[in-house]
Amino acid sequence: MVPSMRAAVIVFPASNCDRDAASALEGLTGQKPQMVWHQQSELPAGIDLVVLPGGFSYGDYLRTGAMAAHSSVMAAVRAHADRGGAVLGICNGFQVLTETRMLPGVLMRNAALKFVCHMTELVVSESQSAFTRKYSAGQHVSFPVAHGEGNYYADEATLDRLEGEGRVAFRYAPGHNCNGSTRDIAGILSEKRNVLGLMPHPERVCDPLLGGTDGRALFQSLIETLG
Amino acid sequence: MKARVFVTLKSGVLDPQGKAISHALQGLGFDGVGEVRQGKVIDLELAESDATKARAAVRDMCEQLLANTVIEKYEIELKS
Amino acid sequence: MKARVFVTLKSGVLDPQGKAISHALQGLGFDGVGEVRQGKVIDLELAESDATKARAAVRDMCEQLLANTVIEKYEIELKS
Amino acid sequence: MSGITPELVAEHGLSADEYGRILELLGRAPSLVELGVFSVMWSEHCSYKSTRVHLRRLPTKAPWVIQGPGENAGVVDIGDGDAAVFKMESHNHPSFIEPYQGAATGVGGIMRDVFTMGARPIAMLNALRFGAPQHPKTRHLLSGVVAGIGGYGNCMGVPTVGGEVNFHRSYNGNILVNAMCVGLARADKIFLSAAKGAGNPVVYIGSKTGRDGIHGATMASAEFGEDAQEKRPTVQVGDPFTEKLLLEACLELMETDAIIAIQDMGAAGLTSSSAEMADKGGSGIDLDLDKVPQREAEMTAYEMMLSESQERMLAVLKPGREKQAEAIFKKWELDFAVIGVTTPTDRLVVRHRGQVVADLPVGALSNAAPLYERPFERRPATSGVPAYDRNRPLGDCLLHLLGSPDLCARRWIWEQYDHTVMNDTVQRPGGDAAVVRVHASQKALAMTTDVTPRYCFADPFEGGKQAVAEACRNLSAVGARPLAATDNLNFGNPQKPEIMWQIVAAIDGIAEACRVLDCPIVSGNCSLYNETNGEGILPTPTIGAIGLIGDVQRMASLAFKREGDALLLLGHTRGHLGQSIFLREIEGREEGAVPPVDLVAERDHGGFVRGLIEAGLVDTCHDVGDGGLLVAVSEMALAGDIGVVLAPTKGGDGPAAGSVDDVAFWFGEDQGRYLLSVPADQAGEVLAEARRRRLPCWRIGEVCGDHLVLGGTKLSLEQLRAVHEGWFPAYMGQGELPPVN
Ligand SMILES: Nc1ncnc2c1ncn2[C@@H]1O[C@H](COP(=O)(O)OP(=O)(O)O)[C@@H](O)[C@H]1O
Ligand SMILES: [Mg+2]
Repeated sequence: MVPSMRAAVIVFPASNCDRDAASALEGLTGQKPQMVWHQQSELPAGIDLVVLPGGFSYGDYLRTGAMAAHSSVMAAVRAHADRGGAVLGICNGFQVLTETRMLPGVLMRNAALKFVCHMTELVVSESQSAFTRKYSAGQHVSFPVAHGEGNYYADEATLDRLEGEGRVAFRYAPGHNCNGSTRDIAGILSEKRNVLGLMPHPERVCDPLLGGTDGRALFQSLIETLG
Repeated sequence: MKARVFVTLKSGVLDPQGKAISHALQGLGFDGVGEVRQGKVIDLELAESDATKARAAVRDMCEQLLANTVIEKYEIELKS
Repeated sequence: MKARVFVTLKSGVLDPQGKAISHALQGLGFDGVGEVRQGKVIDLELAESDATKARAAVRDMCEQLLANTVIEKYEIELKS
Repeated sequence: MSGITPELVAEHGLSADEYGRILELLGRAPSLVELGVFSVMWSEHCSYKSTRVHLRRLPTKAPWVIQGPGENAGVVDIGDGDAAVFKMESHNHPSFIEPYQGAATGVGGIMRDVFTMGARPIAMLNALRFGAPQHPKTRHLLSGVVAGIGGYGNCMGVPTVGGEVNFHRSYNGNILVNAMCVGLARADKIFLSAAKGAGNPVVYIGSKTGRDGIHGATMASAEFGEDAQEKRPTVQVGDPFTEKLLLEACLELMETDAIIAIQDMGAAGLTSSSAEMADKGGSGIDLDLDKVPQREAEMTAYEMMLSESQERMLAVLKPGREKQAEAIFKKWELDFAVIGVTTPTDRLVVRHRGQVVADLPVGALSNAAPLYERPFERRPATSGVPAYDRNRPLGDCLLHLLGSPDLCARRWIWEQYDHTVMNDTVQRPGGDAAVVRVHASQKALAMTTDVTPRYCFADPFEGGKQAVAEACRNLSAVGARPLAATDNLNFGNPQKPEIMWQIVAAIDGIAEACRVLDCPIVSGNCSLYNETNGEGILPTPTIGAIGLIGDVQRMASLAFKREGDALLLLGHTRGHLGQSIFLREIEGREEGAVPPVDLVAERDHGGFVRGLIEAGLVDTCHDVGDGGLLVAVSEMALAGDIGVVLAPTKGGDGPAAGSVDDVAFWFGEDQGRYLLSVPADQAGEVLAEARRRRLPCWRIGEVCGDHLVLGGTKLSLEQLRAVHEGWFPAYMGQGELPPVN
């Protein structure tokens, strides 16, 4: 069966994991995703999944993701999400999603004030989503992190709500919270569960040569749901 | 006209940078330093010469871009 | 006693953040925004209640830690 | 009306003789702008006036070398129409003054050198030297430099995959920050800097020009005095966001055929880029400074010509292609301006506000630049076998060494660098050489930087040889064939005959090793005058080398992989403790002869190891370097999280030549050695093959358990890991440092 999920990867001026996301998707779907420049005001027709890749969209100046949130393509991404389309924000993509308020909370400077790049252990806290259905709840997976501002913060009411609605998709495993995130949150879902933002990089663990394949199930979940 | 904008963390939001500074100051032997908070100051040059209009414009800038009001608050100072 | 310290780039030193903010504001349709410079504001709580001594202490803090005087300058404001 | 006083000449770092030469060449006194242009073009940094005669002795050619020294970076053929483009450059003085920005702009500068050749940067390395750990400035400098390298490289999205770090008191007042960039290009799409032809538009690309780092190039060539902090030279601030745009925009423009020549604006920005492009192209250039995008008001011609604002490039386009190029730079929101034209003359003419402010023969700036054969005074190499206590307990010594500043794990550093972005890093920092796959292929490039400054100080010739040998060894250890190297020659004041001797001898050593190991030098950089108050650094000729792995499935790493493997040692152990880390850290002395480097053995051992890896017989290999055998074995055990029982045969047929005692055997730094871990049932085959080739190779232990066991000494991996991983975090964590930015 040829999976038919159609994906687009948004390219901001200083995105730098756009190629990584595209090649991970291509490796799993056999199709090159469409690369969409941030100045476009519309997405290509028939897109099922939009990926906001990692990087430093605008140099991370002022606040990470703040300037990218205002780019013209983000209006189209929001409309896509409002229609129920899937959106995956990885690292800087997650930061852009919180800045557009498509996801609640913010990503602050890492508590230790240092950039962190290493493998980290995550717990899949929620397997009921288009992004995580091929994992089982409670499963431990290894993804790398590579960020300076991944310290998730939201007020208590928001956190309670996220947890109550089963919207915390990934947590740092005990002892692996590398950035000070409240309640060990590594990735969250939107209210309609069609938008996922996460700090760790699933696209960097889809090839055994690069240190693991735990990220594949995330993309395979999407292929299965959207294909 | 010039505007100076202060963007600081709302009280209750943890400020790791401020904490690190306070810690380092104590390490340097500065006693009696209590809480330290770090924020941003943004200086803008504006073509607008009317203070009311300028303030309104800068407020919009803060709401739309300069501050993330989930965790930050802002103050505006105008100087002509 | 409270002190507020402004740490800003010396004039002439490139401010990539300020440049990007100015650009972004223009992109958002704010006309008439000229140069933008971004700096830090650091709020300190001090046990010291004598203004002269407090100012001297904060100046030392700036020189030793708060400002990178190779590229930054600082101003001190005291509030009791 | 020449206001050029002797003081002004001296302030520009020009000697009276050199100024006399300028008067002769011009037949008149220079204007101030012209004096500024000469001062940077004739600086040590741009003219290599003290080293040029010696650099000629370096081998630079091989059939696979596409571009040797003389361009922005070296280029080698790696097959299938692909080329690797690489260079290393120092940013030592700026990093000492402002560690974050100095290191960041160093990274930015070397990346531009690589992408200006048409290559996409795929990896960064950095070779760092700091003062003694207990020196009051060291921690601050270290944390700033690391943050700066990460801040720039991470934003660029280029993985920082390797490097080295040493501490020594000689760097207290002169740290070294050498950054290396490796890029990938198509072999038939390499861009050069020769501004050929007349009437072609000269275009300016990138950031606006400000008053940044004016006279930085001259500063980089002058010895530091006490007042270096006082002068507060304008520090350049890096803007990695703009550099990322510049990278993408340049690569996009390079997809067209609009470019005749292109060159980054590095030290001495507009001056050196325009003069060098004109010189290489055999043309003249007319510049109109009024067209230069400016960040500040009222900039003078002098300031614009000498500004070192970052993230800028100069290009010569085919006539009529300006619009096409401009559209690309507009898309990336970068400044673009036609600021001049090439001319059929040999002159660099600079106009500002309607006046000609400089009109100089290009040759006077390049060919006619001074060239010195500075006197040198041969200093005998240190010699002798140092005394040491033969009865020291091995386990205690090992724990001490593994937790010493020069041997402990560098994780604290490289975890602040994004080393996996671009999804091709198949060997991360922490091994012998980093390995980065050539995207979407089965090939990979291995890369490393190496030099042992304490050897170079004791014996610059052997030290130079050793740096190249070690670099090649690191490449061979992962299974890569060494292709070529770049060198970054960091020394003190060349006007001192003893320093000049270090330079001359080190270059000779490097040249000899490169010749025997078939690893030509294709690019490089010199950083001289690394002295403070008359005290020079240890001579530090850093070698950055790259190698090719044909099939990325056939490579080796240092981590033990299987219980039950046999541990083999290749190479003779004579127990050489002179200038060793053992001697310095345990005995507290720096003396004796350096370990000699047998280049023929290096070549043969390297070839043997690579052959085994290529044949799929070996997947676990580590070279034996600083600290000696026991340290190397521990590193393999820690990386693989599997223990080892060591039991080399003693005496006669054993691996220890002559009557080597235990301390010397396990901590000696004899060169040319590798450790191999192979499945027990294949060990015989490997040993037999070594015998056939008459190479010295022995079984010295078995991989198993979770301890390192050596006779009565038994250390748990946990214990070893605690000291090995502990030093850096503890050192950097004592008394918290303020946030770096
Ligand atoms: N030590 C050296 N060994 C070999 N080549 C060198 C050395 N130093 C400089 N070069 C070469 O000389 C040229 C000029 O170097 P440099 O001025 O550092 O380049 P850039 O202008 O890019 O900074 C380069 O091609 C460089 O590779
Ligand atoms: Mg160059």
